[in-house]
Amino acid sequence: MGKPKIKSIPYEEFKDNETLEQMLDELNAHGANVVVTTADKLINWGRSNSVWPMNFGTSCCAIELMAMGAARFDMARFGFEVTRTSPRQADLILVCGTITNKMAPVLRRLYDQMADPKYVIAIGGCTCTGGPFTKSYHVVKGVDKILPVDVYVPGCPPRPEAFYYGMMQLQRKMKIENFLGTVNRKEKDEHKEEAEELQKKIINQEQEA
Amino acid sequence: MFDFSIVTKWFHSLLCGVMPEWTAIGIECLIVLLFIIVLYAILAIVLIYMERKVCAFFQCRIGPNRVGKWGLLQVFADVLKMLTKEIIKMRQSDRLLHDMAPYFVLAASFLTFACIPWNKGLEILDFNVGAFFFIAVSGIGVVGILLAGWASHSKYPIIGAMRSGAQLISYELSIGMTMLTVIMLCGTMQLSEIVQQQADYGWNIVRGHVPAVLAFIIYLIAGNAECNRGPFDLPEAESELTAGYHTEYSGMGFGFFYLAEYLNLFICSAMAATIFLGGWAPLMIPGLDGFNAVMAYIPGFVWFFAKAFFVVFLLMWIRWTFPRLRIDQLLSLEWKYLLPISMFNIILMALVVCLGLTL
Amino acid sequence: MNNKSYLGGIIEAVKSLSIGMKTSLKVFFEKHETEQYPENRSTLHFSDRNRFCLEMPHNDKNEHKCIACGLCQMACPNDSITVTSEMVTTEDGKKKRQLVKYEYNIGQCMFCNLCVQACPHGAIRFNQEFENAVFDKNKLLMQLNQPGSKVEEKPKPAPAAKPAAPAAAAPKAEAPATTETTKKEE
Amino acid sequence: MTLDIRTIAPSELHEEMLRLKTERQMDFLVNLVGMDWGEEGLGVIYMLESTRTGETATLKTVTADRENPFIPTVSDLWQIANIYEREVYDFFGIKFLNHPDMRRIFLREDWVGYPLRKDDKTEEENPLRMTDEPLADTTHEYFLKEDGSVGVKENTVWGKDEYVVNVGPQHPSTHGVLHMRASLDGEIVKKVGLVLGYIHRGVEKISESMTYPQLLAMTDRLDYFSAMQNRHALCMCIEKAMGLEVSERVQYIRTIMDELQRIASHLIYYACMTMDTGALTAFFYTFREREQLMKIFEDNFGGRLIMNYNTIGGVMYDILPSFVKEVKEFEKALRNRFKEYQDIYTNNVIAKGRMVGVGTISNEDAISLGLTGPVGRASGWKNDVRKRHPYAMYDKVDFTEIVRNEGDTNARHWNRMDEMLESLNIIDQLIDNIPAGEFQAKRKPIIKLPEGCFYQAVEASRGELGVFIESKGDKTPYRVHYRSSSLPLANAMDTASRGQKFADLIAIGASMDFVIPDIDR
Repeated sequence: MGKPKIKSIPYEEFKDNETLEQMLDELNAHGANVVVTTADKLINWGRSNSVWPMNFGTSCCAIELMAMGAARFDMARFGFEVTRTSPRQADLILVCGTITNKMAPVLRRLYDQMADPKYVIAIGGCTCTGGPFTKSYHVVKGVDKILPVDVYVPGCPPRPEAFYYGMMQLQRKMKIENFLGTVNRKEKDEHKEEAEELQKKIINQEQEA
Repeated sequence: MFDFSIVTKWFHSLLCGVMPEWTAIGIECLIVLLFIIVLYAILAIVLIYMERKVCAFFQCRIGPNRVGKWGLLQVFADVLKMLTKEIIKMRQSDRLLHDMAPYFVLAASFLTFACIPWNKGLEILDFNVGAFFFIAVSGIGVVGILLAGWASHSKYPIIGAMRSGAQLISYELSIGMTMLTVIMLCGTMQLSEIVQQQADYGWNIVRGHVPAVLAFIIYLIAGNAECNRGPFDLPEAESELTAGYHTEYSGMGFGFFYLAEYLNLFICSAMAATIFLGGWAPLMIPGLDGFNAVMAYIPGFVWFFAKAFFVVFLLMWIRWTFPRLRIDQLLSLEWKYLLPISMFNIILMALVVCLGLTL
Repeated sequence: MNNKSYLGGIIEAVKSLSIGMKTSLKVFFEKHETEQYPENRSTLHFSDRNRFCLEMPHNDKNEHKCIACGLCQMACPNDSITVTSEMVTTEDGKKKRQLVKYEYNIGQCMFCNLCVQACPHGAIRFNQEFENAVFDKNKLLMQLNQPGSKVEEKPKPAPAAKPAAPAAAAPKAEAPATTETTKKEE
Repeated sequence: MTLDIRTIAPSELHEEMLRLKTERQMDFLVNLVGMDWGEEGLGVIYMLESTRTGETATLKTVTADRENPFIPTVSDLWQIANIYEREVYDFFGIKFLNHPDMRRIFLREDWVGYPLRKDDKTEEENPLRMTDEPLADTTHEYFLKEDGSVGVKENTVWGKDEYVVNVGPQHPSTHGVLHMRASLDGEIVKKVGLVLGYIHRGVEKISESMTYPQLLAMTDRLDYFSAMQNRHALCMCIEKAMGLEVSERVQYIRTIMDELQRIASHLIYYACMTMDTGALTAFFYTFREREQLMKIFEDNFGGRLIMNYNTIGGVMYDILPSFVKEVKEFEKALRNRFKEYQDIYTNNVIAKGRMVGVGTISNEDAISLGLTGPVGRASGWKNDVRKRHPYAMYDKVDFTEIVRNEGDTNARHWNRMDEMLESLNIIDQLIDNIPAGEFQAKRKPIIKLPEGCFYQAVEASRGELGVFIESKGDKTPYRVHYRSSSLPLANAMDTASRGQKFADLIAIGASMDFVIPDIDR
């Protein structure tokens, strides 16, 4: 898998290429079959160009997401406009807005309900680090505490252009992944075991009842 | 007008010459199947692309333009993605019914696909109760939707499914009534014959004037409702029921519903084109012989697709203009307005036909 | 609809629906106002009041204006600025505070402009660089002073060394705009 | 300028409140603030107003018992007190006697402690819990037994055989993370219950540790559609307490900004309303004009949604020379487009069918529920703060208060539409004569408010937004409370949508136009 290309922005002008190259090295560590790589490229092309975001937003950033869908910025140009309201059909969850302690399990559940491959973009200060509400008793300080985040988009709220930039960063990341290749997609969710344990517990409780 | 039955008959006799008839028919069936599947896929992709562009233009945007030239490859990317997406299996759903539901919906649209006359002599199923068959098989779709809602074991899908049950069963009546109006005018239920008559005597919408226009409008409304498209998208009702009956479907399961929605849209428009706008019959204006000759030169299937896509655009225009109806508005529209009017329309058509007032 | 006749209701409804369809068709043929972001990168311009990322301007001698007084850190409502400083003795024997590291967490910043207003020397400002999305959370923590940079030496020490009021700092930056506006309205 | 507060013992509270309501016609409970005065005990401040005479009264009651603080409820006198008292219970642990529903409302039901108490160790006792939130179907009611002791009885909220649909916390039409539990009978809504707090960010608690200039940053993020007005309220409250005069230029600019913000908010309202009723195209129409406004905001204030514009004693930047021209252009564009909005949606027969006669709220209910803003005015209640307690330039401009009497969704919708035009009228009167002057008054670098309680309300896009500050003379406030304009609106969902269809629940919710972070704070 080579360096990912994005229309209209040269590779060098993107931020944080170091992390991307590091990921690329990890994935390509064992080498890959030519046929498989070609097939992977096709699949990755499909996936990266058909990112259907989930209709999720908790506060201010969600309004910018709406503005992004509207005529001036038009996310349909990228094929992102098919916002799904059901998590089952979405590929991407744009965490727009503060996640509070009460919302955290709900968000986690939404994420668990999504079908693989799924991605998370943390939009805005609140989801990156807690943002304006870092001192609060009821705010999750960084959504990476509960979800595996792929891209961080800082801003309060970020401009719609910054949203696109984040989405294109994600596309770049999607373009280097392996679907059929030797090394499969990195097991990126560090909270997975926790969630599975919880699920088992719930199943047990249900069976007892 | 070129008659495709010459080609099909020649092909049939060619096959029969080298093999027994039953194998020939078998091979022909396979070819037809392939033809339907390919056409199905192409149409779905074209329609989805068209919907996204048209809707963008209605909303003063420009729509997909970054994947391929003018975004032409957008839908291919979507299909690829959906094919490689995980299919979620839910613990508490009724697995068998849940997995079967999308195929019911697909089957319904496949079957209705079969009875559309694409060109003169080019239809897959052509029998004397074609219109009847069309109504009958299009009713299978509602079973799929009901099953999807029921088997999902979830609250929103079940509300969506129940709504769709009420809606489809009601609007089927109007569809039947309006088709009956046309059948009355043509005196036949055979779809190829209906089109042939239109080629000979002028399009039904002109020939049947007032009652035919009324029937056409009612058919469009009811057909739109049959396709579950806005403003009749109550079973999906994004803002109320998240995604309605297919809330719990992921990957290709959802993909099938998505495809079927667009195919149903096409079938609805194709049927409107067939029975009202003359199917493959070219536009003929009496008196303008030169113009008519040029029109007749254009192949029939081009006419057919042009008319069908015109109706598709009309339906998209409606969809992207109106707010969604509420369930009681929906039912009162059918039972208080469309049904009585179409009944009255049948009587009117009967009078028109009996008194020889057709154009 | 009780006070209207059956037919009247239908006519009314058809009328309103056709007006709606006419309106939407009109818009269908209107010009689209879409800004195509990555394609228009070269022409994209924001007013300099936009606040997307804090920066510390350095001159060509790799010097900045920060004296590490820490007022910005104190003004920040949610601790997204950390100023690390050390005391050094200058050649003429005076003790002086010197900036070691100016850390700014863009992921935490709420772009309220209090730090810029609090700065008595205009050492920091917001820029219009909005492309800040990264893969790694640690990359959100930026060091604003360039490696090896030092404080700009002024020929004379500024008379207003004590921190000015935040309010006083603002007009300085916006002075040209103010005068223009007033002139125009007179 | 501090508030004149009368203290009443808890035992006499209910009687006195009843007297005020019946004799002095104090039928509008403006605000109810829970307080923790440390040594003195826990208490509540009530702010009342009469809709007939315009009289106001502020009362407070204190109980010294920190373990089991009991105060009699006033929720039988004002419906809105029901939810306010639950909020106070949630944050301070004050139990209200005879209140029918003493459940937590913002925090999880398994939350330990009461976060807004000064001695609470919230962070330690409440780690991030990833288990599903327990939602009880029953609730407690505390009542006074004849012997003077307090008894508890259990009330059922959700019966066993009810078909309860959870609308939210993640649902496309709740405009955020509101959680409504709707009990359905087929398509008919029987009852709606609210579970709030999914975006409770603890703004009031954070504010207590912030200096006054820092405090300003929080208000923009409460009701982000009224960012200007919110900050205006807070700035005015602080200025009032400090005795700081702002120049006329600032007053003009602030008034114009407030009205522009109101237009932007109502444009979004229209977009949301159409989206919720399924008219997706109309959604894009108002966003088009809003983007034009956003361009003005971007250029002048450096922010689209959150502007951080008002400051104590002025505004952050002076307006740009091009401002006047751009606003006029926008005004022209909006007036041209206005008919288009009505053509495609409002006058449409389907939309009318979904709005007329749906979700009716009577005048008495509106007052009792404290529904200010366009919603209250749709029920015939003249509650515009701009008229009741004029501030900034509002007493010098000529504008009409839009009032309708039907109280249904249609009236609420049209109220907002007309208010946009009225806002344009206000801007018309001001835009050409902005006087020259300072855009930032001189003030000390460190701001300290004198001791006392201060309250300032503004007419935000969704109704009365009030800022209550209690100061002990420090550079940080002792207690900040925002009278949310959206909380009463969300609370009215039950009243408005009972007996309506499920689809109406969504339309009514859209017509209320609440903003969730403003509810939860």
